Amino acid sequence: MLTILFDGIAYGMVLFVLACGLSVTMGLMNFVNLAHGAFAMLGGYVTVLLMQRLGLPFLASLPAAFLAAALAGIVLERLVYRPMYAKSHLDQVMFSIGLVFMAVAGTDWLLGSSQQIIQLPRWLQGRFYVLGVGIGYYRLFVIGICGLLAVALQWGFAKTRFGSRLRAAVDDARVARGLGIPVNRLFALTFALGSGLAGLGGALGIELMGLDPTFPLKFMIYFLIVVTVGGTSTITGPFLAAMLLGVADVMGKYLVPQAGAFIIYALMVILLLLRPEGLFARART
Amino acid sequence: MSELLRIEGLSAGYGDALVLFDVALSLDEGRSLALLGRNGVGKTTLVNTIIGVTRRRAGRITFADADISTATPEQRAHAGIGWVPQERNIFKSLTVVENLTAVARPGPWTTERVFRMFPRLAERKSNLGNQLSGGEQQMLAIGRALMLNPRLLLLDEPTEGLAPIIVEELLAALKTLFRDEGLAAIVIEQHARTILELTDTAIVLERGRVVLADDSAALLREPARLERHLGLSAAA
Amino acid sequence: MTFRRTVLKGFMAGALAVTLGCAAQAQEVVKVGLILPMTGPFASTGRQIEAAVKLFLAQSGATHGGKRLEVILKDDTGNADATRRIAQELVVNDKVAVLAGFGLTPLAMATAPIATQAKIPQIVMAAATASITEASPFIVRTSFTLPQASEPMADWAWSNGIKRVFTVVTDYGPGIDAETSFANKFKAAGGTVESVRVPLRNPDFAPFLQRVSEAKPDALFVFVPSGIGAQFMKQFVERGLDKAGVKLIGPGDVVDDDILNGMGDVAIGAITTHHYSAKHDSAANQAFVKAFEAANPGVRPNFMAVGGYDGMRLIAEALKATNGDASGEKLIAAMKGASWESPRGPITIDPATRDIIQNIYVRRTEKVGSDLFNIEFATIPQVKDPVKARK
Amino acid sequence: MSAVLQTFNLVKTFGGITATDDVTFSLEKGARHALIGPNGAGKTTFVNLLTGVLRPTSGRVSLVGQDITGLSREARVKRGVARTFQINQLFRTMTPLEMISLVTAERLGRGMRLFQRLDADGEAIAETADILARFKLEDIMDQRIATLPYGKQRQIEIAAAFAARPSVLLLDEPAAGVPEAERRELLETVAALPDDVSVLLIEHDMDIIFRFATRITVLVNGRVLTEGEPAVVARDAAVKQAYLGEAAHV
Amino acid sequence: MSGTVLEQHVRQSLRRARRWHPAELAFWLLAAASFALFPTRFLILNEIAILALFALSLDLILGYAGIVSLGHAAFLGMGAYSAGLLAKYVTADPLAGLAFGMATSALLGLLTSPLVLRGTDLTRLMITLGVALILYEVANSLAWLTGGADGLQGITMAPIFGTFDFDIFGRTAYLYSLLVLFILFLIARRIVNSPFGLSLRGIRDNQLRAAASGVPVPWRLAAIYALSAAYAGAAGALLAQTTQFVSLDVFDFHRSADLMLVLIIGGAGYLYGGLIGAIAFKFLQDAIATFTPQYWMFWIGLFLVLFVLGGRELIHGAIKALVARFPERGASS
Repeated sequence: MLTILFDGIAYGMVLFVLACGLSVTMGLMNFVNLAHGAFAMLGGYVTVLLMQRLGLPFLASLPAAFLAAALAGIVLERLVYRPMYAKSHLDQVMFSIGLVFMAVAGTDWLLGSSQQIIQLPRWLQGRFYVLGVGIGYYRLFVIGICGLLAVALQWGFAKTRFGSRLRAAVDDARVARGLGIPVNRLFALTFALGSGLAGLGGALGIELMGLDPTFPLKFMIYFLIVVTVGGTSTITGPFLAAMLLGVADVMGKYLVPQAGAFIIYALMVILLLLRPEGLFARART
Repeated sequence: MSELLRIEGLSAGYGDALVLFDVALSLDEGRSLALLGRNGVGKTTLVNTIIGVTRRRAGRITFADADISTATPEQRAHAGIGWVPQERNIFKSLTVVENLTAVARPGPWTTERVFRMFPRLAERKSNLGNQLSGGEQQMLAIGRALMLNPRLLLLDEPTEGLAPIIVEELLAALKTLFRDEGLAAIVIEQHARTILELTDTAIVLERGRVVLADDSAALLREPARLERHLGLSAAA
Repeated sequence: MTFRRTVLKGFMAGALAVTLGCAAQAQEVVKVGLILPMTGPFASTGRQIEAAVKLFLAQSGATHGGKRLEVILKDDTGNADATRRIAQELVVNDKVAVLAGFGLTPLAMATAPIATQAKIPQIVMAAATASITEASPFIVRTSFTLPQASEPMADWAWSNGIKRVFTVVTDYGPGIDAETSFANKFKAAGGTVESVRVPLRNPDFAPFLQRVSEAKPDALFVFVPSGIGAQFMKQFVERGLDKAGVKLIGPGDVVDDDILNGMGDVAIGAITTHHYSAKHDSAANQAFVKAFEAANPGVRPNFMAVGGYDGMRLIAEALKATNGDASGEKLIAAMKGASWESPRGPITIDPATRDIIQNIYVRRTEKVGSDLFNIEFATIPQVKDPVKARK
Repeated sequence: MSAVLQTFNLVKTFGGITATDDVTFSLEKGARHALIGPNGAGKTTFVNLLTGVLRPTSGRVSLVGQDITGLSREARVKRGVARTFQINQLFRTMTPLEMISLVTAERLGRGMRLFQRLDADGEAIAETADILARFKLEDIMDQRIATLPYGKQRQIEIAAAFAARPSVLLLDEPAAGVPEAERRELLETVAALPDDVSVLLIEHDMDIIFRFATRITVLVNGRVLTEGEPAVVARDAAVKQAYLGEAAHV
Repeated sequence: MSGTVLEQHVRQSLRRARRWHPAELAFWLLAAASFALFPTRFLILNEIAILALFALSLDLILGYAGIVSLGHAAFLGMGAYSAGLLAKYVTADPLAGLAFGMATSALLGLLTSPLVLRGTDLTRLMITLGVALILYEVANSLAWLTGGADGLQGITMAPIFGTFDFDIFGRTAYLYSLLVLFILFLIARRIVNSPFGLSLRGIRDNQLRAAASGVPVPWRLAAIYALSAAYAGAAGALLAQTTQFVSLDVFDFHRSADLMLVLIIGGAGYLYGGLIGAIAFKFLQDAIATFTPQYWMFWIGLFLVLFVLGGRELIHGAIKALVARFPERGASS
């Protein structure tokens, strides 16, 4: 039972790293970017290619996954996302679904449609037992990395000047601009950071969620659930939402396997009905 | 004294609605201007247009010899305009200190100096913006604008809705800023007489137009002129 | 590899376009509508079969029984409505004489009424639910059925000292087939079985494997569609089930040749019963594997490929037998009882059920050199689909 | 004269802030009553309480003697309380004709008729035509509202409220944002409202107040500071102080 | 203008708004002609007709009432399974199935309408999506009834009116779908031009003003949501009956997403958007899939991106230009 809880936490942690970038960009620019998962996929494939083709160790490929996705984020933000900010949510949804389609088909064309597999270093394989609770090394590693990231993000968001400027911009972009905070530049940086984190999440998630060209479509709904349930104005909201989702999903399948994915969708609908602004959102201004 | 701000032929509004018509004014370095008028005549719109968050339809705004008519709000802020918006708009998820540091630009104004000016704020350093009282929020909004080390301060109804004792404290602070620091400022105020005592000049807006412009002292001497534009008598 | 493959694909697409272009004038052409999932989660199935079909035509030439076989490839994305519509279009517009492909059970089932109505043979090259061939008298199967592959496993398990088995199968037709056929047979032999079904769209096996881990069975019987086997294997090992002494058994889908090599050492030791291994020891198979890998560098043929290869051969042989008469009834009649030495071993189309009769092999996954293979160590000869055989 | 719309000890608090503080108010039949007050005096809250957007914390609202405190917005409109908004709230993709037709159809209870043809409803057409003529919208009735000049839009705002045939009409700064050139026409429209409609005017513009209002209520900090005829209120020392801010005592 | 003259003008103006534009007549004539013109394409034409009906249903809530939905497949699926199950277990009569599918979907729409009346567009998108996904899972787990992941097999339809049998060429199927589409379109056209339809447009334009004009906003939205659901249910029923097969796919996310694309391509809020979008989308998809069966998704994606970035004006401009070609009939009609 505790083992399952542990598994759920690891799953939720990866979901958080994957989705947190989306939540901040959504809160900051009110921009719905369904193509977020494409950056995650990019990170995943960078890892796979580096490990398979260049023989790089797993650990070394993780930063590369982050950098590649972040770079792609910067470039795409500059080139194609900018004109979309002023458009309606519906247009943004259409536009980013288009990008997802292109990413899915493009990846398939370049790298084939099969599931990608990586070989973890030996020290990350297997598991050990503490008081009868089985703990997988890799899941522990994931929890460690994502936990550190979550703490670092929370610290960066709460304690640095960048973070306070970002929060100011999310609170009230109009006044923030009037007081000299360069909202657009902040956004570009955040977008890059969020994309990079998605890339890292994609790399870490290969083992837990698999990786194939349909990844951005398969997990789009999960990301959206994390963001809408967690709200878009904090780091803790999406974090708790991701944990809730991860644990509920894994526990649900364990306890009532026949109900399958039903549980998380029902949970989402109920939560959104109770708290339309997100579970942990502050009151609107 | 050199001219700091010059506005010519300015028309502006929000969306389709046009609020300001052909407004012109000029302000020299170190001088303060009271912006008077009844509710809804366009005072806030004028201030918001100077900082650049409305829809400008026509006219020119020159600040420190540069045309900023089409500049973004960020650029105007960096050029040296400090804005205290009408609703104060404290960043509610930032602490008092963060509200100050988030916008800070180099110059003589620092958090310490703001806290010296408003000791109440110093006591609430680590409170979040939305945990402050109205008066504290107003002090923070002013302090926040000062952290940009501006050459021109825009104050939109700094005393609105505040208790008399707080109003006095604020007015004292403004007096220091205007008189001792020599900071140029435009102040919107409903209570005309109070503010005229602090400012050098004043203009009165009516239905989006400047209908009166004179020295503050001159207006104070002739209350009838004021009352005609601000009081409850028919203007025409 | 991928770039070369892509170029090849481009070439094929071009060739396809040309053949389509001259289809109108060719009286002597017999068209085969090949409907496969070329995109989506089951795309690998489509790719394998497509490659094998092309290989067969390249090897044996396009002309059989005086007619030139021409293949029209369509992607149904694994969506049954699309399969059905495409099949109907192929029949009505392109006047195909044979429908072939069908990556998944629902896709084959959805098309069955078309085959019946149009009286056109429907060659099922992949889908493996037992009941498919009963959906239309025009369906012939060259892949396998899951009961066919699963029941022998029950025998093997019981006679090798396994008493308690936990089954984990994907929750759709083939999975349920595998589960029930194995469980019934194994219980009949005296064993005990616990079961859990995994949804078709499922990102994480952890919770299901955890249940297995707590049940501590002698063996875990698994069926997942080809493609996600790797993930399953890794999590099986990660959860320490191998070390806990749980044997991994099942039909061969989970150690699909296509992805086996990528799984790494986690797959070693799995015992599976299946009809084909790329390491099947026969001259026919060695030639097949060699030619396949030459045409598709870096891709190892799997049981899907062999289904496609034999399916195409079945069409060619039937056409030869009818002397080029492509009418559906004639072709079906010719296919019934057809028999030859396939890369997988001797096969026969059961004249009664139109399903395939073939050897089932018990294999162990082992490392040969640096590569992983399923090494056959026992053979159950000439297995009929047990579900239909019992009727 | 008799009261049409009345409030009794109306209180509305938001958290710790009292936005409407014990307001007892009465709008007489056929009145032209102005409601004024400095920013933040609670005028908007008061209007929202009258129209049913907000529910009072305590106190009552009544319309011709009947309690309407618990009624929804739509129900109050049906009973005869209509309003305009300070910022235009128009059906911008429609034509004036369509917008007025909509309000008329709702008033006549046609709203759930799924198969009724708009051009086959003589009663609705007559009423729509009447409103269009009254507000001088005939010439522009087929143009998209979004493309019309702001003054015209303001006029449609009033026409749409009037089309609900209210007994009480709340006008929230009817001339706000209207350019000088279009102002005259708009004010004529307000002047031409029939006498049997009681008008509550929320205004800052003294021109308009002195031109139309026969009575003024001054709201300060959510309370009624004073009420009376315009000339009297204008001379009131407390009002002067509220507006000009002489000394800081109350 | 005297009162009665103005009344005449008002009447004429209102009539003009609902009168048939020559381009509309041309559209439907062309649709009827397609039956003779493309005798080999009935299958895809049938799919287009069904998709068009489905898109029409979304247009009713999105284009006319401003409710966004990313889960409209819920109603398509409800209609499809209802019609399919009725045919399998009760009666094979197509019209009974159509009516039953519409009724169950409308009921589902009515029951779920409270869920979409609150919140922002984003929460609405997620909630509708969630409802559709839940129904997917429900249909999956009720395998004894629905066939689960294998789909509902063994549906056979009786001939329509006992005479017109569903043939393999899809002739009857297309005619049936086209007729149902046309009749439901006529009804929709009538409804959007009624006082009810006008009040919906009012709600879409400005809820505040609508409420201030006496429109009971929540009730109206519930009514149109149920109506839209019934239309989607009809599309589902047609799908089930003409393909004689229902799979879980009818509830799938991509159905709702494609639908949104269709409507956006064609333009929402004038009833024809969904129809034109369906035609464009299907032919585009079919054409791309023919020349590149594996990577059609890329081109659809590229098309979408370009469309949103600036192609929309081009396409909608072209439609407008095409419509403008038709001479406007005199005001006398």
